[in-house]
Amino acid sequence: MSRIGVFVCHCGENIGRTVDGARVAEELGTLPGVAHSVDYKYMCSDPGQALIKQAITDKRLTGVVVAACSPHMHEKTFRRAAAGAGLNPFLCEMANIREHCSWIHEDREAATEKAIDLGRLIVEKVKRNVPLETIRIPVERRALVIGGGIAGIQAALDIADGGAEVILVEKEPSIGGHMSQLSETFPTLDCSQCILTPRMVEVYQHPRIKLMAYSEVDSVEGYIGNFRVRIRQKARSVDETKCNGCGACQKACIVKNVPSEFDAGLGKRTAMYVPFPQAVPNIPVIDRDRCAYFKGKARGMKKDACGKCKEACSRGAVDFTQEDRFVTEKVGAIVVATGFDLYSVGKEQSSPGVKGYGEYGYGTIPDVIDGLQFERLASASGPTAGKILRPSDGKEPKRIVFLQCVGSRDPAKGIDYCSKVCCMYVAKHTMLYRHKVHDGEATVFYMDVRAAGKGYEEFTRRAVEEDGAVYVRGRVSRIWREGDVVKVLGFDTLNGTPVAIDADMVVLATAIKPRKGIETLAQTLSVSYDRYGFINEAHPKLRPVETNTAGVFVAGACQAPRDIPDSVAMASATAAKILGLFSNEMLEREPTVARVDAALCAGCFHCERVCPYGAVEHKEIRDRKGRLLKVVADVNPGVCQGCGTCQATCPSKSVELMGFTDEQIYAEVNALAL
Amino acid sequence: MNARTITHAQLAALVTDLVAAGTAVTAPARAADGRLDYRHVARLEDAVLGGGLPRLSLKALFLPPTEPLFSFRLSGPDVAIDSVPTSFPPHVVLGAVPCDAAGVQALDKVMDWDYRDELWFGRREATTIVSVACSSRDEACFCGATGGGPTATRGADLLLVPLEGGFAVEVVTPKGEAFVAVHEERFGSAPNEADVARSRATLTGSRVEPVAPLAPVTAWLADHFEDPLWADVALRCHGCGACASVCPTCHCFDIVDEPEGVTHGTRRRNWDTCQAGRFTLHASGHNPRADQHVRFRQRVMHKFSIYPARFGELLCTGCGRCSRACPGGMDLPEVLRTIAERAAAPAGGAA
Amino acid sequence: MRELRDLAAKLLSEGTVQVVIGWEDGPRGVRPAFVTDPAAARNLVFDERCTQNLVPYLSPRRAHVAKLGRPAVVVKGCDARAVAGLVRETQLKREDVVVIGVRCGGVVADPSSLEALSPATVADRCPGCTAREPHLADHVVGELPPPPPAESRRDARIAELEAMAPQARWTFWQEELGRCVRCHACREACPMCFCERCVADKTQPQWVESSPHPRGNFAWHVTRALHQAGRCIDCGECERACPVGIPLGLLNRKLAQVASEQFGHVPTDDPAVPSPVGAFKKDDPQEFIL
Amino acid sequence: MHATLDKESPFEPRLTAFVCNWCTYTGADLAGTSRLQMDANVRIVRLPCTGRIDPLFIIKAFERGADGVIVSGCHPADCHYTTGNYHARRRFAFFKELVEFLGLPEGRITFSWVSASEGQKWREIVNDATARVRALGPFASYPGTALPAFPATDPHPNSIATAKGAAR
Repeated sequence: MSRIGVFVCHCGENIGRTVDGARVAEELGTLPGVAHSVDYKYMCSDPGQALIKQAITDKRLTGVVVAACSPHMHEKTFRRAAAGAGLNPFLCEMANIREHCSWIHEDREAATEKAIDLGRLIVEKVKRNVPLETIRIPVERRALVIGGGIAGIQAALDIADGGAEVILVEKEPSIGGHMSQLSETFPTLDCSQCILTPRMVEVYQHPRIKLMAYSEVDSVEGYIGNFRVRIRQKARSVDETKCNGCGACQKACIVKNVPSEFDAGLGKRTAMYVPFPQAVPNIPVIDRDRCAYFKGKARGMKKDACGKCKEACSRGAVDFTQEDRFVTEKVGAIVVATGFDLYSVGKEQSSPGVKGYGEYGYGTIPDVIDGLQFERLASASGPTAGKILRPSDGKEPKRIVFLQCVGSRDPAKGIDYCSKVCCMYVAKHTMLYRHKVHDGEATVFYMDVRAAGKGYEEFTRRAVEEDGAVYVRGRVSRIWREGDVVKVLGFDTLNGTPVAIDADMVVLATAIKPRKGIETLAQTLSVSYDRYGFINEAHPKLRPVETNTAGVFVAGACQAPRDIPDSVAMASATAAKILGLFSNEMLEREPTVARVDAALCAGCFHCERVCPYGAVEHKEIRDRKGRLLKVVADVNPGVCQGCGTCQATCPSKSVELMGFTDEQIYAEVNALAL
Repeated sequence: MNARTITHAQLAALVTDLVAAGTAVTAPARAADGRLDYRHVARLEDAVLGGGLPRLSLKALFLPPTEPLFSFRLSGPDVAIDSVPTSFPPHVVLGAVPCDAAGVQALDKVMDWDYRDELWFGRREATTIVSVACSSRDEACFCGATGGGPTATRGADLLLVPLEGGFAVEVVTPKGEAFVAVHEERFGSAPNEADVARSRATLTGSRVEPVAPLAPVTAWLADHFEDPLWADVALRCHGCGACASVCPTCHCFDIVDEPEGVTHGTRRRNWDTCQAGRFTLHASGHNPRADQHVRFRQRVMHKFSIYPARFGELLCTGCGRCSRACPGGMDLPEVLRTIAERAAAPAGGAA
Repeated sequence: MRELRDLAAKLLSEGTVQVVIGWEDGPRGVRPAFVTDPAAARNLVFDERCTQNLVPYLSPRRAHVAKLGRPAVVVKGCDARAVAGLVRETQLKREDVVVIGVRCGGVVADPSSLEALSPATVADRCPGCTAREPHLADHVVGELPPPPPAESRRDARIAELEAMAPQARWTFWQEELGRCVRCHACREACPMCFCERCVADKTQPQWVESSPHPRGNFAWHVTRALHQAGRCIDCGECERACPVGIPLGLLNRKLAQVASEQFGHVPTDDPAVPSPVGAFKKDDPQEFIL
Repeated sequence: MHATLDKESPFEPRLTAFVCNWCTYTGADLAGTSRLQMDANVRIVRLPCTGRIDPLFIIKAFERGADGVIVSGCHPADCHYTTGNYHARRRFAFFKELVEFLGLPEGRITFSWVSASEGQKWREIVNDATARVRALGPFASYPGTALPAFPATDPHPNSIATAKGAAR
């Protein structure tokens, strides 16, 4: 027979005002298996906890029910107290008679009756509780960082500097991400590449960082501390061990008209290419879709259509036969830092529910460009060597109109959120423009100027006050071309007047979206994401860099629009979290996990299909002679997070979620019978 | 005892009398889906006499599929028990099929064996069974082989044999005689013996049973517990127990406690069947009847060997419900025929 | 018929299989047959009386059948869905059984019936059948007979019940379910009920009371139907096995309508098509959720 | 609205609520913290996730005297366990259609999504569900619940719902 102790808390007046604690204690004391039942003013106080500990010892209690506030408030407190008296902490549970009772009812009789019911329900549950042991799992002290932009670079460096090994996976041929494309950065106007390149080199040279560029995560198995990651190394067609980055192959390449991704389509590159001069690793890659050799092969030509790069390479590094390779790495933690894509202004959209702005002429009017393209125009390493020249005729634009919130904050276009960085970079663009074209006029259409950040407000003021940018509050309804003029028709909502501007060039500050394909990666990692595809943090305030899957962390713009300082801060935060995780040899986990009764399991594997974490494995049951009797489900306690969906799905109830077993829930429901 | 007659009109009046006096009358009657069940009737028109076998046998009236044995209540360290009554108000079954009535009588033996089942006998004593001679048969019927027949009286207190305009009433037991005495005004004088004989002959006819009398089967079973036959005959058995549910003599039950909250609950007994795998499942996980053919053997053995050995009569009335109910197409007469052939074969020639 | 018999004899004499599970004439209509001797293959039949689904005999829990050796099973299109179900739910390896498909023009509801196939005698599942020729089969035999009648009595009955007031419907089902004696024949005859221990037999705790009172019967029939939701292959064996004639097919069919209308799932004999159990779409209907 | 305001109605229904720990339980906590007054007829059973909620729980709640049931958890895409609520949604779609086909009137069971920030919504769910069930009356009195299959054989007629005090 159980010997349950019931402890009813008055929480001062909080519970006591509407619930008769003495009566609750008295009624619950009459239940079979209750050995002790008392009420007290403040159970969570030291004397209150002492009361519980004393009773556990004196009355040899086999379970404790504290009828008080929400378990979210004090379950840990009381479980610790129970453990302090030698009782397994999982034999202690709380009945919520404050938030769910005294605070929401005024009728003392009804509230007291309800408190008795809630107490009885938990008493009946605790009678069926069993001692549980905290789960301990070993930790592989290596981290995987997915994405080699500034967030991924920072996370990799901080983790590696902390003493752990890091594998940095980047899908492009070089790390650097969007930051490497920027000209100057707000609010200090220091050169982006000047501050980024040393970090990239540091990654390359770090003894504890293994850089895998031009690679993608293929699959992930396992769980916190014990992930097995399969990585696809895409074929570069260049042997990395032989190449010395001399660049002869690029010069020899006959395909020279490929729009450069790095230059946001404003410049050209070859088919055999290094994305940009400072690329890390500085090893070229053949764009097989563009390469004459591979296109010839694809058309079934027997003779090689080209081979100039191979001929040009003095080290014999060019290898047309290279194929994608797969490597599997064991890691204990994963950082997702896949960054962002820009919203595409035109009508074509990759995301369902998001619409474009056909009326802005992007894609049809060559002098309507997006912010990233302007960065390339302003960049000393860009296609115009840092001169602001418009794409259509290479003339210097004397009047540029900047449009903020293109896509962002526009529910009609399917994106409700603020992209956060645009107000700042538009201010920066107007300044860069005026610094390079002294007589240029910069007009900015804006909804609000959001410049919350250290030195940000001052920065935007400078754009107006020192660099003469004209800010017009309002939206632009239409952009069209007349001759070599780009006509902009907008509305000034402060003056209440229409505004028509003859511009030479228009720059659109387009919304930031998560990377295309992020959903697939998120599913591979079992992390959740919002309706736009941004990775969800475990808690928006208190766990901003963790995800709902233990051991998977998030940094930078794949979680929400982020500027560089935010991304770097998040990256360092993930590093701190991971180094904290790696400081333990073993991990401790709540034992609220599912267990399969192999004798009863029929092996239909519905549980496997519903498990959000891939925690269900197949286990062979053999007789003493080794003959296979059946294959049953088996839950990996390291992976299981304890949702219990398996148990509700299991037709025969052959899997039990510890702490919420069928017996416990049945007892709770049964306790409500009159 | 005396033979009497009763006209349809008088029988209808009798039913009305009984119902008016508060005596429940149960008779084969159409359920909503058109099939026959033993149901309460308020009027004779609702009853279907001699129209064939109801879905479940008469056993269900005396050993219901579920019944409470007692309810219990915890109060501190004490347990209070509320027993169920074991005496029942008077009840008349009108139109019992002879093979069903025979089943009830066969079960009296086991119900009064190692202890007397008060609930069974409470209902038995309160109930008067009026059988009606059977006029429907199909290829699953084999009552003749079990000692019964369309006009058999075993288990009945009264037997009605159809005559023009009514029935001949054969008084079988003192209880039946007392029943007639109480309702004397509804019964007519003795029937014309020739008419009765003609009616009986029509019902029995030139009936050929699908199985010969079963004594050789009983003899063979006694020393063929282990026989290859069992594995062969039960292949198509699903182990579903539909046979036992409809059987007039299968009487195994399970006892369960059903809680109704923290401190109280009810103990009930529910039908169970040896055809279910878990019937003999031990707590250890061992199951002495792990295979379906062993479970099927148990059913045949119990009916045709074990029960006869202990009580001197078969635990089968040849109603054929099991064959009709079986989703796997198992046929008990066929199995018995096969055994009879083995029994008749020269020694050593069979197995 | 000859094609079927010759094939069965060939499979047996070549040693491809040790038993062919098919149908034969029995004392009361056709019944399942377990043919181990090539010579006995001549007893096999297939016609409109072959209502029974033979796939339950392939369940891993049928030890006495498994002892006979590697099986071949004769299936109609509807039965083939049960083979797919067992494969899908890892109860059977496809390569462990030879599947002989028969082309089917509908079967009668009662295999012991002597009446010919007609709109009055046809099994509930047959009208409008789209699975008259099995795909999941190693061999398909016979000519394709004309299709069965296209009017579904069952769908009409469901519509009729749904048009009733809830209380009247409740009363109807109380009468029907009230007859249940909890023999669980519906479960044992079902090809997709293959649990080691049914939840209805679980006693710690006893979710489903074993007593055949209205309360226990309600819990059982809700549970049975729900466990078949999206999994039921619509062979009708549960209803046919029921000794007290409960129209279980209506419950299965109702949930099949839900699976089809809300989740786009229809029973199929393709084991690669997942069941709606264990799957979801983010935009599954949820009008019923406040 | 408060239970005792309904003095003219003698029937006060009992409702059992099965809720997930992360959203609805926390939302109910928030209702408490915000002192949102509501009907006192609901008893909450806390589960980790709606994915853990089995239709068997609901059936058992009715068997044990509940007149109504509430099932509530995280909104789609907000599940603490990513997808538990999606599986629950399908499960309850089947369950709801089935029990209504069996004649259970709409309104005895309430399904809802209540997030941790929706204390106000939780109050509405509780009060509305209570009002619906109050209007439907006691489940134990639902017609047909006590239809015996075998007349006069069972001195303790059973019903799907527990007749109050029947077993005492």
